[in-house]
Amino acid sequence: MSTPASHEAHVHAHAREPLTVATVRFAGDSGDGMQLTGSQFAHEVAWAGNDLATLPNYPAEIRAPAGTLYGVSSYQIQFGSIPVFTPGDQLDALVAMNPAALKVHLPDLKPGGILIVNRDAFVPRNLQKAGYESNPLDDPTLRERYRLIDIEISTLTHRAVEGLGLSHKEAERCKNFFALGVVSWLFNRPVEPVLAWLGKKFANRPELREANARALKAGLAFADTLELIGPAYDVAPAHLPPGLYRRISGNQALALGLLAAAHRSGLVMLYGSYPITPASDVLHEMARLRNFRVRTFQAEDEIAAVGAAIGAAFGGGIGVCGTSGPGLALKSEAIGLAVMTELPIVVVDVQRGGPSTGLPTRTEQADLLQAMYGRNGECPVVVLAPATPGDCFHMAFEAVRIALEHMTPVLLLTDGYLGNGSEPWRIPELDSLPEIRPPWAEDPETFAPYARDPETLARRWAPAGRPGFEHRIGGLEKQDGTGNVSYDPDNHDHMVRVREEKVRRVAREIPPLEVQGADEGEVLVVGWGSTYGAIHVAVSRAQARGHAVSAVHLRHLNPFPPDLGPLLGRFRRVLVPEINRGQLLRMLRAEFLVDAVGFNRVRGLPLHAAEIEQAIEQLLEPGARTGAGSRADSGQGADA
Amino acid sequence: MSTPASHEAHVHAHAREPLTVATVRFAGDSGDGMQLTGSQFAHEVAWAGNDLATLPNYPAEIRAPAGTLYGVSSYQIQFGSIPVFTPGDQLDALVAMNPAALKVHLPDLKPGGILIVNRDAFVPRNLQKAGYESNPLDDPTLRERYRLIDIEISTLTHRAVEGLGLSHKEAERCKNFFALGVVSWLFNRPVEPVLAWLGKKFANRPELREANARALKAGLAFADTLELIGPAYDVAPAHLPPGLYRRISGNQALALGLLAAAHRSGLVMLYGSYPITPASDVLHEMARLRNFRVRTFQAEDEIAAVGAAIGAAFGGGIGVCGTSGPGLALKSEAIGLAVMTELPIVVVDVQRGGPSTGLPTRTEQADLLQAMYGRNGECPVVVLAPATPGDCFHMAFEAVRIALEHMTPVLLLTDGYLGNGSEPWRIPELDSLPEIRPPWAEDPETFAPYARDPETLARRWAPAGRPGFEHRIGGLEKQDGTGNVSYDPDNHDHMVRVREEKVRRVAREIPPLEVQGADEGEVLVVGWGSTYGAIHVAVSRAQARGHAVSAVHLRHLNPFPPDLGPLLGRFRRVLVPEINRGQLLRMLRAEFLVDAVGFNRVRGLPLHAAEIEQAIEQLLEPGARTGAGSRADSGQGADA
Amino acid sequence: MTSTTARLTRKDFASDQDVRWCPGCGDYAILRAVQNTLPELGVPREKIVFISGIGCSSRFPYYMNTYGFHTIHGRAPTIATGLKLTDPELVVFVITGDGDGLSIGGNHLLHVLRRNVNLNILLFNNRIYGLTKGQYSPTSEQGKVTKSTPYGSIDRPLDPIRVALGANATWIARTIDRFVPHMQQMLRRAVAHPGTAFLEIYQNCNIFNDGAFAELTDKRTRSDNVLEVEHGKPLRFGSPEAPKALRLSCLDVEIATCDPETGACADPWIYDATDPRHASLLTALEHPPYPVPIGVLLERQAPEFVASHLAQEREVIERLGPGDLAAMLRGHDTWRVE
Amino acid sequence: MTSTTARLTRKDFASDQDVRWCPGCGDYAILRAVQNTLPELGVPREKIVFISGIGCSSRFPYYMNTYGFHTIHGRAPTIATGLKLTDPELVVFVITGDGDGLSIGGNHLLHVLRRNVNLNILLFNNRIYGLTKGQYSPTSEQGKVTKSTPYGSIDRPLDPIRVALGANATWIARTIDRFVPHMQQMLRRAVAHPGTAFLEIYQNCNIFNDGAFAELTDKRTRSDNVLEVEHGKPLRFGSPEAPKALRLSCLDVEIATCDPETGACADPWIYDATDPRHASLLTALEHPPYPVPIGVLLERQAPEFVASHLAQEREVIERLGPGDLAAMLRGHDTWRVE
Ligand SMILES: Cc1ncc(C[n+]2csc(CCOP(=O)(O)OP(=O)(O)O)c2C)c(N)n1
Ligand SMILES: Cc1ncc(C[n+]2csc(CCOP(=O)(O)OP(=O)(O)O)c2C)c(N)n1
Ligand code: SF4
Ligand code: SF4
Ligand SMILES: [Mg+2]
Ligand SMILES: [Mg+2]
Repeated sequence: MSTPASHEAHVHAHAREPLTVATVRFAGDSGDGMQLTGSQFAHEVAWAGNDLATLPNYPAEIRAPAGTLYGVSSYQIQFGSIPVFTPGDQLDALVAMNPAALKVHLPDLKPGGILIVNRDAFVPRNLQKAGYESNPLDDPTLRERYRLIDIEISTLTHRAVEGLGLSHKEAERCKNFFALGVVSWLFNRPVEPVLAWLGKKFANRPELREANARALKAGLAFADTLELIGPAYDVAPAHLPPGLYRRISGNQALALGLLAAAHRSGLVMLYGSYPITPASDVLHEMARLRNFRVRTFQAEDEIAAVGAAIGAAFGGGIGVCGTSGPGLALKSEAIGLAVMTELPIVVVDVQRGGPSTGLPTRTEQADLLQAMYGRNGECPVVVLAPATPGDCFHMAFEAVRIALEHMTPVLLLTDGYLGNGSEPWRIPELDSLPEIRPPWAEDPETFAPYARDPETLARRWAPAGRPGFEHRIGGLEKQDGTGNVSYDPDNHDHMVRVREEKVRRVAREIPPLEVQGADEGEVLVVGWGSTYGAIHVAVSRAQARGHAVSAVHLRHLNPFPPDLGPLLGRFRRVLVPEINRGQLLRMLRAEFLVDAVGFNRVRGLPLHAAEIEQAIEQLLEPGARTGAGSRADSGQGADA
Repeated sequence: MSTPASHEAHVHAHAREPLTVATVRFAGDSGDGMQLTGSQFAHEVAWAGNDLATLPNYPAEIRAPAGTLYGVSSYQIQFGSIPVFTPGDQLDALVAMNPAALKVHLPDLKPGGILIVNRDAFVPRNLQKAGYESNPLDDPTLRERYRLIDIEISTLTHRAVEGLGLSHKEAERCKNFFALGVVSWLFNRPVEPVLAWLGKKFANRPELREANARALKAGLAFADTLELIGPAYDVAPAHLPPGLYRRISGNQALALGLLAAAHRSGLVMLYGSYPITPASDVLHEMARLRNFRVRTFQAEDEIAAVGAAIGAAFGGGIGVCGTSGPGLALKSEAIGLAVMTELPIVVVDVQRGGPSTGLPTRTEQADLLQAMYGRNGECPVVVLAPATPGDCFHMAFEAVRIALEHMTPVLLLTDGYLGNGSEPWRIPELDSLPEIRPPWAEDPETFAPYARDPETLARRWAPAGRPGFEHRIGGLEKQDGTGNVSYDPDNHDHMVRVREEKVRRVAREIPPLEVQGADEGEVLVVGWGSTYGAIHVAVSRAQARGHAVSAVHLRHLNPFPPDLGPLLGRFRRVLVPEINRGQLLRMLRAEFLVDAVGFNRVRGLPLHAAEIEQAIEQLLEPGARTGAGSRADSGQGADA
Repeated sequence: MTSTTARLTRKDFASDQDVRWCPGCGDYAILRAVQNTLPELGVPREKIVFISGIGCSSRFPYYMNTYGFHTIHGRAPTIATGLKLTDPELVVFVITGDGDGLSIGGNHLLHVLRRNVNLNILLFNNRIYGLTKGQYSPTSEQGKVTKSTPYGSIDRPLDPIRVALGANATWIARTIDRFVPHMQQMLRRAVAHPGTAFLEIYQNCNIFNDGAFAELTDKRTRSDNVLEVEHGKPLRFGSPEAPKALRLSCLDVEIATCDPETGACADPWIYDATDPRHASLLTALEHPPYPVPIGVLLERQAPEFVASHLAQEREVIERLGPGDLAAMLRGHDTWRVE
Repeated sequence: MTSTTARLTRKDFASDQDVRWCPGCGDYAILRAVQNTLPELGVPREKIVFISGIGCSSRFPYYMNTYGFHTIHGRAPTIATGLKLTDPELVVFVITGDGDGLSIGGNHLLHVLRRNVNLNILLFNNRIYGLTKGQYSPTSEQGKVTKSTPYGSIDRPLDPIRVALGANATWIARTIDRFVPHMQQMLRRAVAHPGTAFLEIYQNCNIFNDGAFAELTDKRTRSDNVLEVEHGKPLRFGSPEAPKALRLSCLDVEIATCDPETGACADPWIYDATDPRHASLLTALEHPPYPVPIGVLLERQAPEFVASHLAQEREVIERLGPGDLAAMLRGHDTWRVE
């Protein structure tokens, strides 16, 4: 459905105020279909040519009991005619399908923001479950503070679908499309893609297609015809670089990046995984790729999954395994085996809230040091991290490339926000993908399992099955060159250094850092992973205020880009915002002895641009704290 | 056998030169009994009142084929009339029971050192296996460079045991006692404890007792009567602090420390373990303690072992599990559970050479960062490390105390050298052991699972089984206080900080650092773990040369002692010698932004005092390298 | 606050936490059955512990007002073993799922069964990964289309009961979420067994694998599909109108029809739950055409692990005397420095 | 350098590494048997892979001049599975021990067996941990005194064969290190089996558990203690002077004496290796008084995992056409920005 962004917008009589960006959140019960509604709205705004970023947020329960606070599920989207880097901090509009959703999410709505509620759900039982003593809709302050659009959504939905022979439950399930209709009207987003989707989705259930379409249109009509609404908005298409676009989530992009690398290298790819939130979707995506000869293996546990990946690499395939933090912990020992045997595997960690089971459906960046050091012995691996959902494609490709060309395990750190979040993605040309050239063993006469490429130090790869290269490898220390088991003390010291240097040499291929702003100044903000958007926005704003602030975002965490050290030296202060307690911070301080400070919030949520902006401001103040360094903001923590 | 150190020394007519310290190594085939011989000699020197340190070194094979280079097993001991801190760098005397042992160990013998060989073993087959083209004993340079004592040990042993009805094999097995006799005579060490040991050991095989005793005495007599030997030595007793002493290995001391803590706290101790070199001996020691009600559980794997320890802690016992690096990797996820549930367990890691299976029988210090960071999420634990074999007792006790009083997992890092090495140990008075006071939950009315002690932030402990305190815990994030599952973002941030702060507050109980030397100066050498002795000697020597060098040895690695930062600031340079690639170094640099440099050799062996001394000298030179910091000595590494 | 056992009721065992399973989930019935059964045991609340792994099923402990521990995926048996070794008096339940217990946790299950630790293991088998939203599990039937197997799974499934037999288990039973009284009876007998009691519970996941056991629970089909096993009794099933029984002819098992009038069957298989050969033959039968057996399939005596440990402890103390710490610290060879 | 299969001999399969087991270890005989058998298979050397875990036994790959991988403790089946999925043509052996395969690696063994991946698993059972110097293992007999059980072990042992039966294995056999021709026969048949072949090999550890199988291998006692099973043949054992046979009377097995003159036995048990009930009954018998069965105890056909995977791959390609990467990248909904 390749449609020009200059599509015919839904035409309304209503006067519309232009907006450059808007942030909308849909919130309701887990059973209310908020994830679907949000993603359909994202679909609309993408189709309308806006840039966008999304943030799904759902409880760990599969179907939490209706009406409870912990059962609230939400989906947030920021979209605009300008580049959009985050799903937004504060909300311009909130849809609250029940009292619990109102209770949980109202604090995030801007003063004067639009608040759409389903009045039908504000019945005593639900109010009580949400902990309301009285009906908040009857509280006049609500109307004073916000632009309340108070609709009997259930009633109107039932009315709209009457006569289609739906059960009460089925009819009730359409109410999210009514809400979507209202929001689509408010922001003048086209509903055509939703109607098309309904057509495909319910090809075999025409009554459901029709019902949902009717609910959607009823919502549109309700908003359009009734005059209670006040101003409506329009958001012009964004000026994205030209090309063909789609909307993509990080987990999807990751799967496609792996697939592209398999295609480019012409090797069999084996994806071994044990399901775990929020990484399971990568497995689901990969499992669909049977006709690409991608092989998936749902293993009995994470150890078996990485084992299978290692086996694949021994057999000349691309061994990949994906998991989240607890699974990475379990894989530690086996990753060490891949380091010792210098086999190319890629381990994906879609990070979630920890420690332990933690907050399984939330996002976090607290596995970086685990990725770096969570193995016995000196056990270096390459560590990469994409910055946005779409970047997951490129970094997944890069991870496979580095693993194969350098004969090393690569750890790829994404997180729940990147994995589930989505953005418009310019579809890459296949030809633009770099080649992948593993260091194949070529001559059986001179072959030795640990003979190395002098440039990369990668050992030569001779997969099982190739005549003339029969050899044995294993987890015991190896004699360099021959690969025989060696207990020689000096050889061990040498090999420890070789493994380190081999990883370090990957730095030779890291492209120059792209600095947002001048490459010297007062404050450099250094980030990695999913904080990219928030940092970008915060720095842009600070720059707009005239501050000498720049940002750099690391996609290579080990080794560091070679130009990072010099860059750090050209700024008076360095700020490292992370969704952890200062892990990249610790690495930078140890490596470059730079008195960087952290901005750390570990709330299971993306950082807000505003709070980073504030941290930058603080650092710019004369006499800003120094020295306390890695523990800059930790003192007040333990208020127990 | 409580014997005064002023025992009656074996009296010989021979003139003896006094020595303050000597280093001797016994080396031979795995089957030659070198570990036994060495430890019997250690027994002698301990009995003679010397201070001592030992270094066993054996191949990973159980019984490597006779005569091979990789099958050589050795046992080194340094002993003296002055305090002894290491097993010694270069050897004063080497016993080489076969050509392979000579080949492997000769490079470590001092010029002019004593070299005792069993000529009978220098037959063509053995020479060939050791890679000798001709018999090295016939090479005159050997006699020129060393004081060669070339004995037909096998022949003389067979002669000595004639008539006892031993098989050829049995008779041959006695030859190590002949060698022990020669060495005992040379250094004038008393053989009485060996004779006593033989009496006990072979209580039921009097012919073997007699044979070994005869071989020992034959060695003594041979050395005493034949004039070929040159000077003999004597080593006066050391001036150790008064008290009752025994010789102890680190693994034994560790087991006793755990036992003492169980005794002191009055709680059940459960030691769960899966065998792994070099930690298995701790399990073996603990398994003997059934009559102390210590319970051991040989688990199906390391995860089950730590699981059992966690279960014990939930039931109000002391949960301990012991392993080595690969096992610690496997326990990562479960340790995270103990962090989240704030249960007191102790995890012992007797570190060995890594990564992966690595060098299983060798020593290393490369699990420090794994101990610190090898878990998903922000997952702080207390990390301790003993400095000497005897110190394993105290730090094991301390580990249990901290775990119980602070309700936190404690990781105790020893290593293969500490575990297998031994030293004289002053037996502590039971009354001198501190009390252990867990934060028991006391009042069911006010009890909440995550209610905390305001001082330590430890939560109250209410083990399963106690009436009135029924509660549920688990790996999901907890609401502070109630302990209920909580997905609240701010609570999560708060709890992450509380867990961090709880561990940090352990620092309040760390005694002031003991600095070896002045507490300011040119160079501070910072060490941890088994490098204590080598650093101590190196620093003493540098001090003796008049350099302003001091040393401090960390037994608490997380949190750091509170006075460490200020101390670091009072020295111009900081040197961190480690048997890894700079792990403590990285922690110090990140925490204190100090431009420390590392001295790193990862050879599977203890560091030598001499090389540390040299590193100190280099740092004292004007214009010594700076800045390169954590990578100070790594550049030349990758010579591939 | 000390709980006395006499007056406890179902409610005393319900915690103050909202139950967070999907409406309609089979887990609710199991929770109810457990809460109903516990008061009958006469065990004080504080002596009861629920230990679970991870999965929908593993949230169980939160809802019990006893001691409870929601641990990590697959490891509950190890934690339960450590707990029992520390405090043998506790009555410990292990709650696990088909993924938790048989996929990631299969090895711990194997070893706890062979050791025969006195635990009550309840494996909620819904033949799917519920909590991770619907991937196939080791008990899912071949060909199953799930999120991770869009073209159908190719793995051959495990039968938990046969795994337990292979592990040399001492007590093995099966029940179904809908059969509450049967479940309660199984629970009582599990607790009574002095060793590891392994109870598989077929549990409907109405979200991701709805109807997996519908044939067994549906009123119309149930009697033909479910066989309730009792030790020493004939293996009968079928409706009152068409009663049936299994007949064992040496190694072969046939389905025999019985007399609908009198209910009499010629020579039915009299089940011997103490004989592993019976369990082995019965559970090897394929359904359909054979019915699915529920009830106690195996029950035999063997030394219990913790009891053996304690007996050894007592023995060693008797033989060597209670440990003397000072002597232990001294060891065998000491010397005094003045 | 390309190896041709025709001329290969035992020596071609010996690597240049010194063998590092203790002199007298049973592992030597197994190595020899494998090296003797491989040339007969007609498989080129480069297509053969040995994958092991950790243990004395697991050093095996170093001595084979094929591809080899000495992995980590207990995980060899996972690596072998990944390898086979990547290159299904390889003939893959998994070498494991009673600790490696049944203690830390028990779960992977369970799952590889149920999946029926075409691997040849050789489990060297010496009933002890050799490499870590003598602790008891999951197959050690109860009461065993070892370094970690100075007062005797209290664990009930596992029988590897029964574990494999519980895991729904398709090919199960046992042999003994000393019985080299028998072992070679088992190896050949293992390789021939198109699925997971599980071969337990009793192996003497002369250092830490010497004589564990002495009764079975000692010339004087062997015939009374070992029963060589063959499909379709009567289960006979005993010396020529006192021949015996097993007799199956429904579920019960008796030891029947046969006629020493004619060798004739009345109504011996004719073993059916394709019938799991036979394997189950036979392996449940306790030794002594019953003999220890060796040979192929179970052999049945079932879909092989990798073959099923490839078949599904072909099917999907047929149905959907080969994957089109550009189309896949585009997905369903795109828009163009000019
Ligand atoms: C180490 C680890 N790996 C994976 C997961 C993700 N996970 C949670 S529950 C589960 C499986 C649940 O299936 P089952 O045990 O059958 O329980 P159910 O939800 O069906 O009751 C998985 C894979 C996890 N929590 N931890
Ligand atoms: C993760 C891990 N845990 C423990 C060990 C130590 N370990 C090596 S081999 C072994 C057991 C060996 O027993 P088995 O498998 O029976 O082999 P055998 O030596 O008897 O042939 C153990 C516990 C290890 N190498 N890795
Ligand atoms: S997903 Fe299935 S098993 Fe889990 S709570 Fe819902 S219905 Fe129950
Ligand atoms: S320890 Fe035992 S199993 Fe290991 S090599 Fe020696 S004899 Fe063989
Ligand atoms: Mg399940
Ligand atoms: Mg073994």
